[in-house]
Amino acid sequence: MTRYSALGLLRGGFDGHKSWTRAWRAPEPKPRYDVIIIGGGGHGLATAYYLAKVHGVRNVAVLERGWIGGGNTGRNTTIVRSNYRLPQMQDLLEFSLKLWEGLSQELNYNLMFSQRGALFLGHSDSDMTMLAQRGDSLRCNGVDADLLTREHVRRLCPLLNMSESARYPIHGGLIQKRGGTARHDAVAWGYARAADALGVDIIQNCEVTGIDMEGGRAVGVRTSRGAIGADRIGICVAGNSSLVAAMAGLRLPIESHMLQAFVSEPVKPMIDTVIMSQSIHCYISQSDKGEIVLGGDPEMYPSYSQRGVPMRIEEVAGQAIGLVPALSRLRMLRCWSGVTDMSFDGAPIIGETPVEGLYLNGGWCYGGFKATPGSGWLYAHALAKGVPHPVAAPFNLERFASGATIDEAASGPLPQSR
Amino acid sequence: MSGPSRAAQGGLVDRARTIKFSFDGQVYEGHPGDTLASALLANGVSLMGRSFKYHRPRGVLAAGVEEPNALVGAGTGGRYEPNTRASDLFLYDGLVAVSQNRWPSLAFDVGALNSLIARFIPAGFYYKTFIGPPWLWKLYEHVIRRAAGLGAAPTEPEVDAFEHRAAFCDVLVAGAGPAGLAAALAAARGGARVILAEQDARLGGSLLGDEALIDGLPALDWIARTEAQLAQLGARVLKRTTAMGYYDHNQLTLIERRVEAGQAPGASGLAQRLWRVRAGRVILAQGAIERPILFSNNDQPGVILAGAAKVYARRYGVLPGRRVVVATNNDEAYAAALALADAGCEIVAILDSRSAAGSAIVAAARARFAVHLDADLISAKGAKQVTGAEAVVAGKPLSLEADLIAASGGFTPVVHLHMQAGGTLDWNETTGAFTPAIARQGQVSVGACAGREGLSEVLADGWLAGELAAAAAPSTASQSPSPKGGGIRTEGATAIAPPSGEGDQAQPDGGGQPRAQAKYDGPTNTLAHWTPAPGVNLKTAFVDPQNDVTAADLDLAWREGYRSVEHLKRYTTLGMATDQGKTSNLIGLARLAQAEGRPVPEVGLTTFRPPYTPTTLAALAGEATGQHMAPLRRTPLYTIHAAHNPPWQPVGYWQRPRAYPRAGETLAQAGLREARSVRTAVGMIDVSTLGKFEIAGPDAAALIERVCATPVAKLAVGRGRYTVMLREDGMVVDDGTVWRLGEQRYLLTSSTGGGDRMVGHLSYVRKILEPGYKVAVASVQERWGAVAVAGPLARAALAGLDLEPPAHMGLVRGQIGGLAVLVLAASYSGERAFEIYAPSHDLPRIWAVLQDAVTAHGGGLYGLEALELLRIEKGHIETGAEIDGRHTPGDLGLTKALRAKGGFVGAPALARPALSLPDRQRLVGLEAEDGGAIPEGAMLLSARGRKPEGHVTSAGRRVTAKGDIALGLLSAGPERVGETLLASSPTRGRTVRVSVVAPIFYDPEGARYRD
Amino acid sequence: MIEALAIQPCAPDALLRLEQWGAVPAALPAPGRAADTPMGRLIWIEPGAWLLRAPLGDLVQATAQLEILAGDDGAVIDITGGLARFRLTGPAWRELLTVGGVFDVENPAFAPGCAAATILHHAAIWIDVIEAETADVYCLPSYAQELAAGWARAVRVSANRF
Amino acid sequence: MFLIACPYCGPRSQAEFAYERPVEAAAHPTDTSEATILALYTRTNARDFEDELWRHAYGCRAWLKIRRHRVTHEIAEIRLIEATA
Ligand SMILES: Cc1cc2nc3c(=O)[nH]c(=O)nc-3n(C[C@H](O)[C@H](O)[C@H](O)COP(=O)(O)OP(=O)(O)OC[C@H]3O[C@@H](n4cnc5c(N)ncnc54)[C@H](O)[C@@H]3O)c2cc1C
Ligand SMILES: NC(=O)c1ccc[n+]([C@@H]2O[C@H](COP(=O)([O-])OP(=O)(O)OC[C@H]3O[C@@H](n4cnc5c(N)ncnc54)[C@H](O)[C@@H]3O)[C@@H](O)[C@H]2O)c1
Ligand SMILES: Cc1cc2nc3c(=O)[nH]c(=O)nc-3n(C[C@H](O)[C@H](O)[C@H](O)COP(=O)(O)O)c2cc1C
Ligand SMILES: [Zn+2]
Repeated sequence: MTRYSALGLLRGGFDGHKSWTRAWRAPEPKPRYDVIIIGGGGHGLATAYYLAKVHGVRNVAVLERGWIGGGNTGRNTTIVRSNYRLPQMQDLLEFSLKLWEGLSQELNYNLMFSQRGALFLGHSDSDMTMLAQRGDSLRCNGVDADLLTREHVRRLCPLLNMSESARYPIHGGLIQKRGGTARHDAVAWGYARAADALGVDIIQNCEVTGIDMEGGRAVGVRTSRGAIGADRIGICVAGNSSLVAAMAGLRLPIESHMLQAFVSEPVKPMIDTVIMSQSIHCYISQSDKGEIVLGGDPEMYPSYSQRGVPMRIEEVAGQAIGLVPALSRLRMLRCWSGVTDMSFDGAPIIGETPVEGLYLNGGWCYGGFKATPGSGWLYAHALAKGVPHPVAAPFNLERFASGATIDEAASGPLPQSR
Repeated sequence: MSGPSRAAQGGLVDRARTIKFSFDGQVYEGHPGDTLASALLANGVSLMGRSFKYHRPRGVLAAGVEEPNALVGAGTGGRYEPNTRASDLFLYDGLVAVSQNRWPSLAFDVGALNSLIARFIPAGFYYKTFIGPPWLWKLYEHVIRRAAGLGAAPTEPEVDAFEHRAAFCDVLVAGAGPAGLAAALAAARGGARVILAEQDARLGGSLLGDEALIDGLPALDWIARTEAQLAQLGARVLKRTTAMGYYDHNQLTLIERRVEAGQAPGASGLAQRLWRVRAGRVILAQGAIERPILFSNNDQPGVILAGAAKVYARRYGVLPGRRVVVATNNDEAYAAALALADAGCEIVAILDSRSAAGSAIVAAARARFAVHLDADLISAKGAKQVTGAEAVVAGKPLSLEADLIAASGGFTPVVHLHMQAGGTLDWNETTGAFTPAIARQGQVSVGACAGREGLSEVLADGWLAGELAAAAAPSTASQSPSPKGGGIRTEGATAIAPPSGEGDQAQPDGGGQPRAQAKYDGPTNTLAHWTPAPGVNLKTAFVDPQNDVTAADLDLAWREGYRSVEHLKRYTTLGMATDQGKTSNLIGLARLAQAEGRPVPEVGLTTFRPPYTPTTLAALAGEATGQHMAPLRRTPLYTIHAAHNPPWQPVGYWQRPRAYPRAGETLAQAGLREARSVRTAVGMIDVSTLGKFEIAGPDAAALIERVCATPVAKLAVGRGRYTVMLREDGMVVDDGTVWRLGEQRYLLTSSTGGGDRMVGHLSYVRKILEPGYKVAVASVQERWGAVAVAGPLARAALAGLDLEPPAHMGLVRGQIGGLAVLVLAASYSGERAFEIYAPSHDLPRIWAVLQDAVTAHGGGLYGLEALELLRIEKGHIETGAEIDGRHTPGDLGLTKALRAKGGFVGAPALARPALSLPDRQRLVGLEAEDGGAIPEGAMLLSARGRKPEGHVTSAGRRVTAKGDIALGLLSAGPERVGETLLASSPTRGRTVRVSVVAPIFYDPEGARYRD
Repeated sequence: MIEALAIQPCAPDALLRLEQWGAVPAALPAPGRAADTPMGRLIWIEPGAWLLRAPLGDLVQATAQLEILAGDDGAVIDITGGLARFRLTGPAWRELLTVGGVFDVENPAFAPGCAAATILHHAAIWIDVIEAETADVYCLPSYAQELAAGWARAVRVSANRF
Repeated sequence: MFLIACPYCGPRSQAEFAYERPVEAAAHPTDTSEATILALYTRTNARDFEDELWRHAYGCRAWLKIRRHRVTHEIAEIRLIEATA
């Protein structure tokens, strides 16, 4: 692996950048691996990296149907934070956030992890109480959270509509200063490059089409590039979880829903933090390149389509302008969508399945980008040791039948009500 | 280029009138019909912008929406629109435009230093450097963010109006060039309801820059006649309207610009309109976009697309240069050369990369200019402005002097909408063009966007498609085909006889298919050719000029393994700029295909996504923004409350008064005063927002017993009782009351939020779970306005109104002030209380009568603050606080209220083991040990550990006695009565010692309201 | 402008909901239709459900008549006060309802005697086409002010049309 | 936005409809706990046609059984739940 540095670029300036090598190889699949990860998104690649790095399991393949990072990793609004409501979620995402904090250096790849703050706005006294409750819960659990007054919020983001007569007036906010954004593509590429350097085979254009079973145990996969054997197989395919699990006869508490996001044309800096709201379903940030990145709620109905739906976008635009009136004349440049793996309590599933040798990492809904390093670490733990890491233990698949669901949004089993 | 360059005559601008506008502070003049770009060119201004990364000087490349370079900020204040394409901004009086991404000025830009270090900052350089801890990145980022971005950020709120419209048609035609006009006319003639959308301010498309006769008329006259005919046939013709997105089931979004960027609309205030169109059939007639050529410094001001140069000369009467070198791989650029020459330019040479060219138009050009075959452009000379060109002709160098290079690398059919609609493409290796193949929503592409060339063929194509669409579309509209997995080949619809046989006469009356008589009416004979000639410096051969992506960048990305077309795009940012690669994507793709040694279709295209051209958020939002981003629901008493100017509490879309403070009173003081008056005398409150349902029929009780977890069947007529509703997972989601109005008639109430939620839920239970039930269900939430009168004097207050108030949990019908009411005796406050229901329109009058009675008994109004204090003290749980969607009836102390037999929604799931674990968080009361308000939402910590064991769900104080109290959810709560805990709120810097008590602080026996 | 469109809030009506779970009496309008009857204006609103609008003073009488019609296989629920009504008069009423709407109100087939429910400016509405240039629009009273404000804005913004 | 041909109201915009749930996810309150948990917490979630319950929430309020493709969004069949008219 050629190390990345400013010096390297300087050298490249003189040799026409001819000496940069491939960021990752393009190996042919081997007949068998110790561990196969299905899905070359951020989570799958991170899992492979930590398997090799932390557990010394290097005979690992990541099988990606298309191009790595082309799933939700490549189409999310890149918000990273750990300020969730429920303690299990806080523990999980704080575990991840701590990993983010050293990740660019660890991977020798600039992930542009920008701790610009993740701000929730409150629009009424009761919103503020809810935010305080969330903040109190976080602080008691060792996660940073600060309640902001209206004045604070105004200073942080002067373009917010601070009018008292606004439809959703801004009473204050709750900020996680360590929250922020990261460059989505870089996360996939950075993990891929680092995993590849440790010997992991990253195999693109390799779709898993079947799971081979022997005596109730998963022993390998069928792919568009042939059959491949493995001791352990980890599913890590986000919106496609149900389809791959079905290859081993499993039915999951997951439904696939379409979620859209869009960017404006780039402009000079205007929003310096990540803006979310307690009452309105839209979130706003500005990328380093200058586009305003906007997102809203997923569609209500299940879909594997990555085409868009105009009405949701129109709604998000209206709300965004409501919060930041100066966005009005910015132009939407591109709008896309991803297929999210909506679990039936809003929390992910990490760990074993009823099929021996087959593991599942999925159900991240619309919030798994922030979990990428943590999810990879914890999943690698389960795949290497066969038992869950304590932080991941509550996120088991049995919780739906046992009743120990982790209902962050308190909205029950139907994903569309979340 | 130097000096003004308006041609002596010609063009479609209104030379009789002048318009003043400013660019970077300098005032210029132009004419109506000009774009900013044409007017600037006419004024001799060719430097119009700076590139994103290297801040290279840029002029205008195109004459339409595909322009990557000439971006300006248009307008001021709330109308300021950054990144506006100068070539797509029609001039208006007073236009203020500024250049972008330069400091201190466009001509002298410090940022251009970046181009000196360009060799060190190739594609993706930022991934390789600035690698450090997050705090360090924050410092770098600060600088990088300021260098990035294009136009200055807007800072002011909107001043104009935007709206959404629904429209339905049998046939929607996108694009009004010859193909689109012919299609729309044929469809309208066929009796279809037609919408024709054209993004330009004029209809005609390429005809506006061409010389042709159609049906014997000059093109412009034919356009005008067609427009008139369309109007006559009732077609809706929308100009300056872009079809921006093609969605499922033939829904398209159109954006109509009523005014130009930054321009003030007239009295109506309407700036843009979004049309939500549902079409039976869609005809796409978007035309084709010309491609540039790769050579060194191909981004210099003075390098322009050949077709654009023609448009500037013909349509705008502007000479984009004086001495022109034309570089091409097709015949179409010869038409540009001829047009430019006719307008007064000198054609220095035509460099044709093909080895042979022999069509009529080539011959005509050869007769007038130096035409070189086998000729490749190597570089543009000059700085900030082209001064010449270096070429290789049949292997020999050739140096030319020129101030304009008009280049044409072939044509890219605009397949955006076709692709958004899920279509597929075919590849033409010779012309280097993707054309529509399979259509999934029955859409048909016609004209240049289908790869058709030559006016006759294009007209015929459009006409036939229009005829077929009208015949296929159902006459009643709003009926569109479902997208089909298989799809149909568009050729099926458009494979047509080639135009004009001898006997095929034009029909001058315009009754049939339009016929063209053009001087040169044939194929473009494009010979695609992608490799830059040897000698071209790949580091300055720009593929995507806006984002400064060069051929060398593409090569680097490939070397580093970013070889999927999607990786290449993202690593280099090819095609990700504001033009979305309209001119550049295919060139980049072809380069990748070459590197991979694979054919172009195999490396694939990136995804076409809406919008076709960038669309203001304001237009997307329409009227639903600002105050209207969500509706405000008003109770029947809203204006009465508003007269008190109370602090409001949003509850969903509703607004409810929190209190009615007197002068000098804080909200808390007002709440306490109001609560005390309820405890000591009588108060009244608007409770109209509560959910209410009337359920009638033989199976009414059975239906309610499915929905509610408490027994209902034995309720006597005229009586009511408390109930709870569970979600299917066993969690409590709401509580309310059930009243038996008659033998087979019930009233069910819920929380305010339940009013909406229960509509669907009741309907589900009724229609899906129990379709056989004989029962009618109606939401009567808004039929009944409601007022609660509560307090020890409540009965007395009502008794004065000729009303015999019912006993606790009883109901009676009566009259107040001569108006019929329903009176229910239910207590939420803990005092004797009555809820008075009346048709919503009668409520204001009843309120007035009640207010007199209540005041006469020493009471007054109360709001939600007082209600909170009262219900917390009484230990009544509330939706949104204790009922938070994560707790079972057992958690909330409601087990005894449930029907043991089950059979209600939520019952089966309650059996799950984790739902009866002893350490679940359960309802408790909390009392502050040392005084001091208990922070609502605070965490409950015990001496045992640091982790929260529960939280405060609602907090208040005793109403008449002293003491701060709260309700909370606490792990194993009821078993811990007597324990001392900390209620800790680190975010508010407050911690209070609390003792755990039973969750009721006032009149546990209910003596205050029992009869 | 005024000739093209007048938007008139109506005085309260007596409103009754008739729901049938068994056989449907023949006298009731078919799906998507409305009709004037001796009891008042009867509008099909849902499969098996009709809305009767009568003068407020006729409430008792109308209830009794409707209950007879309902027989054993149906029930009548008084929802007086539960809906607000606007009367739109003038040729531009259809265009008004395209602003912020999703329904093909301009379809010539949506003629007098037709009724439809849809959503407009976030609010549920019911449209009853009375005559070519007259329609009634019903909405929940809590949305009435917002709806009227939306219409006022639309009229202002599209002043050239209405 | 789909166009859903309501058997009562004709083709209408999806904006008027509420997606409710897949047919397979409907459980009756008298079902066993096991059956209820399976219905509530497992799905086929196929990349294919599935039967779904939709409600014409802003139209005629009818419940419809819709067979819809989860990728193309093609609607193959729309059936009424109740038969009254
Ligand atoms: C619009 C949008 C906005 C979002 N915003 C945020 C946000 O702001 N913050 C946040 O934290 N999260 C956000 N998310 C969620 C987040 O993007 C995801 O949870 C996360 O990226 C999932 O990563 P992954 O690696 O699990 O999945 P993916 O990145 O989707 O990777 C799964 C991979 O599996 C591959 N695959 C699928 N099937 C097969 C097969 N049979 N064989 C081989 N390979 C297969 C796919 O091609 C894909 O590359 C958002 C999601 C979307 C769609
Ligand atoms: N096929 C080729 O490569 C090629 C090359 C050069 C010239 N031509 C000539 O060009 C003419 C083609 O006629 P045509 O009608 O097909 O194309 P056109 O270019 O004349 O018209 C296309 C029209 O569609 C409009 N448009 C594009 N996208 C739109 C959108 N999303 N919404 C609204 N409007 C949109 C454009 O503004 C333009 O007016 C013929 O005369 C042909 O000979 C063809
Ligand atoms: C945070 C973020 C920023 C983006 N910025 C841009 C952008 O500036 N220009 C652009 O064309 N696309 C941008 N995209 C969108 C991608 O082009 C693309 O649409 C997205 O990765 C989904 O892939 P697809 O459209 O190929 O399906 C951005 C995407 C994300 C997630
Ligand atoms: Zn319907």
